Amino acid sequence: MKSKNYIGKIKSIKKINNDVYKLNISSDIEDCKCGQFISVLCPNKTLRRPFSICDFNKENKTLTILIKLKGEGTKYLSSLKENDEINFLAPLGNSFEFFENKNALLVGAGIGIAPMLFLKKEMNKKNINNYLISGFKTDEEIIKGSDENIVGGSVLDNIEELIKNKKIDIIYSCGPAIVLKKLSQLAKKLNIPCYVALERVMACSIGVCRGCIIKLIKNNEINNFSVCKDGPIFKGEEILWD
Amino acid sequence: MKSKNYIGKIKSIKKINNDVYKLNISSDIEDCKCGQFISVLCPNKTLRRPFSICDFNKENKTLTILIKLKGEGTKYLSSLKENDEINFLAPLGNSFEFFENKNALLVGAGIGIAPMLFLKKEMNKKNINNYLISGFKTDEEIIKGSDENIVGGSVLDNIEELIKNKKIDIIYSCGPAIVLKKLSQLAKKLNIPCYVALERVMACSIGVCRGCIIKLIKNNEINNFSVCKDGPIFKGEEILWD
Amino acid sequence: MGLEKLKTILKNEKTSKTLELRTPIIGASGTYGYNSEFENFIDLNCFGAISTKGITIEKRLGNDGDRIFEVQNGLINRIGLENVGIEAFIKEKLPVLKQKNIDFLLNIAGSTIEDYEKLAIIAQENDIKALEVNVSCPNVKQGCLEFGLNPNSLFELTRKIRKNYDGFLIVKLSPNTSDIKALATAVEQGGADCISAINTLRGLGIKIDYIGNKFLKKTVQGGLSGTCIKPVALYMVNQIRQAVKIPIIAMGGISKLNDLFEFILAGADAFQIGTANFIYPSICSNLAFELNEFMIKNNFKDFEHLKGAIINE
Amino acid sequence: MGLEKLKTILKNEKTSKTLELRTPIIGASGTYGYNSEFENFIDLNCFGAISTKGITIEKRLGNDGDRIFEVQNGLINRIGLENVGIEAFIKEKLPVLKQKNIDFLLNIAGSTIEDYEKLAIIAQENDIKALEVNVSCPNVKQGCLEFGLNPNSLFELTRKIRKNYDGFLIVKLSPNTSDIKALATAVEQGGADCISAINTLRGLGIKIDYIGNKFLKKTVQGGLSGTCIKPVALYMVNQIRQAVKIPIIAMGGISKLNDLFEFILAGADAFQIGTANFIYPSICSNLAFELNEFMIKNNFKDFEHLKGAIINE
Ligand SMILES: Cc1cc2nc3c(=O)[nH]c(=O)nc-3n(C[C@H](O)[C@H](O)[C@H](O)COP(=O)(O)OP(=O)(O)OC[C@H]3O[C@@H](n4cnc5c(N)ncnc54)[C@H](O)[C@@H]3O)c2cc1C
Ligand SMILES: Cc1cc2nc3c(=O)[nH]c(=O)nc-3n(C[C@H](O)[C@H](O)[C@H](O)COP(=O)(O)OP(=O)(O)OC[C@H]3O[C@@H](n4cnc5c(N)ncnc54)[C@H](O)[C@@H]3O)c2cc1C
Ligand SMILES: Cc1cc2nc3c(=O)[nH]c(=O)nc-3n(C[C@H](O)[C@H](O)[C@H](O)COP(=O)(O)O)c2cc1C
Ligand SMILES: Cc1cc2nc3c(=O)[nH]c(=O)nc-3n(C[C@H](O)[C@H](O)[C@H](O)COP(=O)(O)O)c2cc1C
Ligand code: FES
Ligand code: FES
Repeated sequence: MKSKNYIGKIKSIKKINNDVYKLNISSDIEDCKCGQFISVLCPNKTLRRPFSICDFNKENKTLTILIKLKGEGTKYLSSLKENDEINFLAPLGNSFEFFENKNALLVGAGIGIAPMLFLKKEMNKKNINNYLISGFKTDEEIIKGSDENIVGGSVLDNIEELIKNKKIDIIYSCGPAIVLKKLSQLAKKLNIPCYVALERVMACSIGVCRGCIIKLIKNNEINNFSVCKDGPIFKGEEILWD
Repeated sequence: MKSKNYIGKIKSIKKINNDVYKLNISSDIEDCKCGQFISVLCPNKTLRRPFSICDFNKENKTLTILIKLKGEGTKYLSSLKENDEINFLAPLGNSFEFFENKNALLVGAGIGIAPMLFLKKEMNKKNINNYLISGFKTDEEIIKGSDENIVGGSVLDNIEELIKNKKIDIIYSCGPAIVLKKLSQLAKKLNIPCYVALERVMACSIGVCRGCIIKLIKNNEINNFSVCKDGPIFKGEEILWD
Repeated sequence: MGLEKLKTILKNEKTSKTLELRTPIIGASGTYGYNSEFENFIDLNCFGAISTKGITIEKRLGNDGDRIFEVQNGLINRIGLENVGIEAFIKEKLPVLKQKNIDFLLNIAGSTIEDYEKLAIIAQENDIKALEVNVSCPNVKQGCLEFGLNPNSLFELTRKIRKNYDGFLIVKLSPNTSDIKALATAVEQGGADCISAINTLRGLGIKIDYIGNKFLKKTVQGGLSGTCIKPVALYMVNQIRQAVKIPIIAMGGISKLNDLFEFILAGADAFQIGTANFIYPSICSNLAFELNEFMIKNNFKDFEHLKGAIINE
Repeated sequence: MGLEKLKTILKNEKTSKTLELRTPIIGASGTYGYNSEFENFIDLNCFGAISTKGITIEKRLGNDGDRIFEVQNGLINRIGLENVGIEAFIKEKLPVLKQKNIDFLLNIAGSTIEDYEKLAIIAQENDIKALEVNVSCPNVKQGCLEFGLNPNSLFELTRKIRKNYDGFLIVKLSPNTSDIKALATAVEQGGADCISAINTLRGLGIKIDYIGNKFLKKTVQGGLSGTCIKPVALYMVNQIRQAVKIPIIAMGGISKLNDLFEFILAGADAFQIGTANFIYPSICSNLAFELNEFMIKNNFKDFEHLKGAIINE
């Protein structure tokens, strides 16, 4: 799918917990993949704002995104009403790879659950064994849809045990950088692949401005990759973490 | 009355013709005079926007202004709803002088009618003979309240005759600079006083920035005066017209 | 609520000359008038000082034609240093400042070095505590900015003013330069006690509309101020901080509490508020109150540990 | 709808060197990639050219850390000239440009005069029609801006590039100067065919939040672009127009049709669009269409009568 500029319509907007909104957006978009994101125009800000695709309904061409309130951009988006127009670029970025015969652990920390929900759904469709564990600070922040919610502590707390118990042989994750880093290191130790979805402040979101760079080591060579176009999904082991 | 910063409330907002809105604003303001103006905050613009006071009700401390759509500032103000807050400085500027025994001609060209309506009302209260003539481009633009409306042509068309017929011995006017200039020249020729309400792009609206300067000749000396503080009302004969 | 926590002492460590301010919030030159014009809107006791409208030897009527042009988040002005002249200032404005106990910086501008010297002498004679030398006004044809953009002339000018004036000497710098560090250094070496920055950026405002088969245009070339220049102001203040030791009074687009913190990080010791006064005439006192409240609530004695924390480049 | 009316010929009257553009709308360097990255969003046939990301001799990875900082109506970037290097450009990017028939300006940057000379020679060898010499990038530690802020070095640099390159030579100027006229004159005298302006303004972005008893800060020092710099860009373009005869490609905050008219009044012959591409990726073709429509509707052959109409100061 080529990425394009769509003018969609808010089909529904719902506050799903104290600072997260769920938006269903209908548009002409034909298809998109798990792990991809969209970049939304906020008229009160200079830059567009990127959001992971949390679900996609091909029949009625409806995208779902989850928006957690951060600053003025997300505030504006949360104030949208049914039938309002929404201008976005989509689909953007690469996507998750699927492996049919693996047991997948999906880890969503906080709002990082958004792409994991989409991933879980697709894996279920493809009959791939998966287990989604999510982490939230408080009960009020829980976003539903996981197999297990960690509240308080960290998603990483008992994860090594979980990996052993569930015979996990691949990990997918999205969340704060520190979580992704630790998870990648653990995966390396356990010698299983780990895919992580990164975030960066973005300007163009289509790979031209070089504003959202991440350094990867491949074949012992360090090189720049753009989170918006080469990513947002990367192999944890290849990332040169700060 | 000292000028202050008020947070008022829109008591009512009404579209009174195709591009003019009438706003009634209640606030703590105690008093204001004929010819004075207010300066309204428009959150979408850097500068406040000045509007003549078109009426003032002392009992319920309600100001009236007429807003003609021009650009983004007036567009914003026209979108206000009942009970919305409105932030303004008031009362600003000098005011009209009254002369009890004169026959006053009031001339409002276009939206320049706003302060004239207030002036007429006060003159009526004081039993000062007055005649308000207004000019509008089309029937749709008429703002009611005048003794006579000129539609099409110019308010100046038959004005010399009118002055003679009505035994006018003082003129008050507000409108485009060119109208005020011609009227001032006519008044000088006829040797009657003429007060005009000027407009200038304003920054501070309280006399400090020197952004809204007009040059006056007094006692053969040319000097700067601020339209916002020394004005907006000036004697036509003293103005150094461009 | 007392504002004791806000007391600010600007100090030239080398000469130990100081300027004491009730609060670090100063009304910027050209936006605050001469004395008490703002008293309806603010509590005169709660802000640091006024910087007067730029005063010249002779009275000036300023520029003809449009003087103000609005842009997104900013303003272009070409007032052209309209002012009453130093004589009228001393006779009519100074007594009001004294009577109302308003601290102020006398902002001065000249077209020749001699102008500045004369103004300095008059300031000295009248026991004026602080002088803010405007060498950065883009709106006059002669002088002023000419001195402000060349380190050598600026050094000379500062030295000559310094010779004639014993009070607290502030030089106000222009951002319209490729090397603000050199200018700041010249000012420090010339003997100034403090730098204020920035004056307006050079800008051109054009409004063009196609109406009835004609292009109607309106243009104002002058100085750009307001929120839109804040990133440039932060950059300049930070550069100055890296070049000199004397205190900095920072300005350029300040309109909220967080802006103060940003400028402190960049290296500011006090602040001036210009364009924002036009929008919120109470802003100078409001910011003082907000800062005070923040300090009390979060137990801050001062912000020394934050000052100029950014000195990476 | 044909866009014939938009055909634009930039001409150096002295040497008669020309650059023909389908339309006067050019995607600005650093915001448009190397070749066809924008083809999903625009009609490649309807805009004038791409200015490539700034190319250096060696491949560069650019700056570490945050590279983008959003401000009101603008953007600070410190990409640091990340690019594939001239060799990879010629091998991998140039063929795509040729194959897709995309007109382009090769934007080059160097840390030494020799770098620029080498790049010019390579451009000459590869028959590249137009070169845009970036002497105005504020985001690299060495070179580049150093050449761009001194009229003498700029003259020398231009002359040396000119010697090695026969195509249409454009030099891109920085606004971070007190005298853009001197820079423009140096470039013209050095033999350039055209000036493009402006590159980004120096700016510092600071975000500071007080959270849980701590100040958390984020800072990005770099180049400021977007709507907020438009008044500065208009001023600079207008100054350049008053100093030189060669054509000007104007940029700085352009995002709508009226901006084009404003820049024409200031003196522009063609336009580049930078930051606005990030917000409206189709903007380059949209502006071309809008301009075309305006010309047809109002019967304009060109805008010669408007060009540089503002030359008051
Ligand atoms: C690929 C990707 C997918 C994302 N998916 C989601 C999601 O599904 N749900 C969700 O709630 N959030 C998601 N985010 C984060 C979201 O984009 C930011 O929270 C949002 O941009 C904040 O905007 P704001 O104006 O409300 O906050 P601001 O006040 O502007 O900023 C708050 C913080 O958000 C980040 N941010 C600001 N601008 C950008 C930008 N242009 N690009 C990236 N980050 C920025 C900064 O780190 C900043 O500190 C995603 C980000 C990326 C890069
Ligand atoms: C003392 C005074 C009294 C006024 N009384 C009225 C009134 O009663 N009713 C009414 O409809 N209009 C009145 N005006 C005019 C009104 O202020 C402008 O129409 C309004 O500011 C336009 O704002 P805008 O954003 O809609 O238009 P913009 O697109 O900003 O500008 C349209 C035109 O309005 C003028 N203008 C813009 N900003 C200002 C400013 N800060 N100060 C003055 N003029 C400006 C300019 O000439 C400009 O060309 C008065 C102006 C003054 C100075
Ligand atoms: C209308 C106006 C008049 C000004 N006059 C002067 C002046 O006389 N002397 C001076 O040093 N600065 C003058 N300035 C510059 C301001 O003091 C200040 O340096 C600049 O506006 C940046 O601050 P701001 O963004 O808070 O406005 C003037 C600014 C404005 C907007
Ligand atoms: C992210 C980014 C990268 C840039 N990279 C370059 C560059 O490599 N070479 C160059 O000459 N200009 C570069 N520029 C400057 C732009 O080409 C342009 O001069 C500037 O952004 C002003 O135009 P605008 O306001 O339309 O963005 C860059 C600008 C941005 C925002
Ligand atoms: S945001 Fe521009 S390259 Fe990723
Ligand atoms: S608007 Fe500032 S003096 Fe009138």
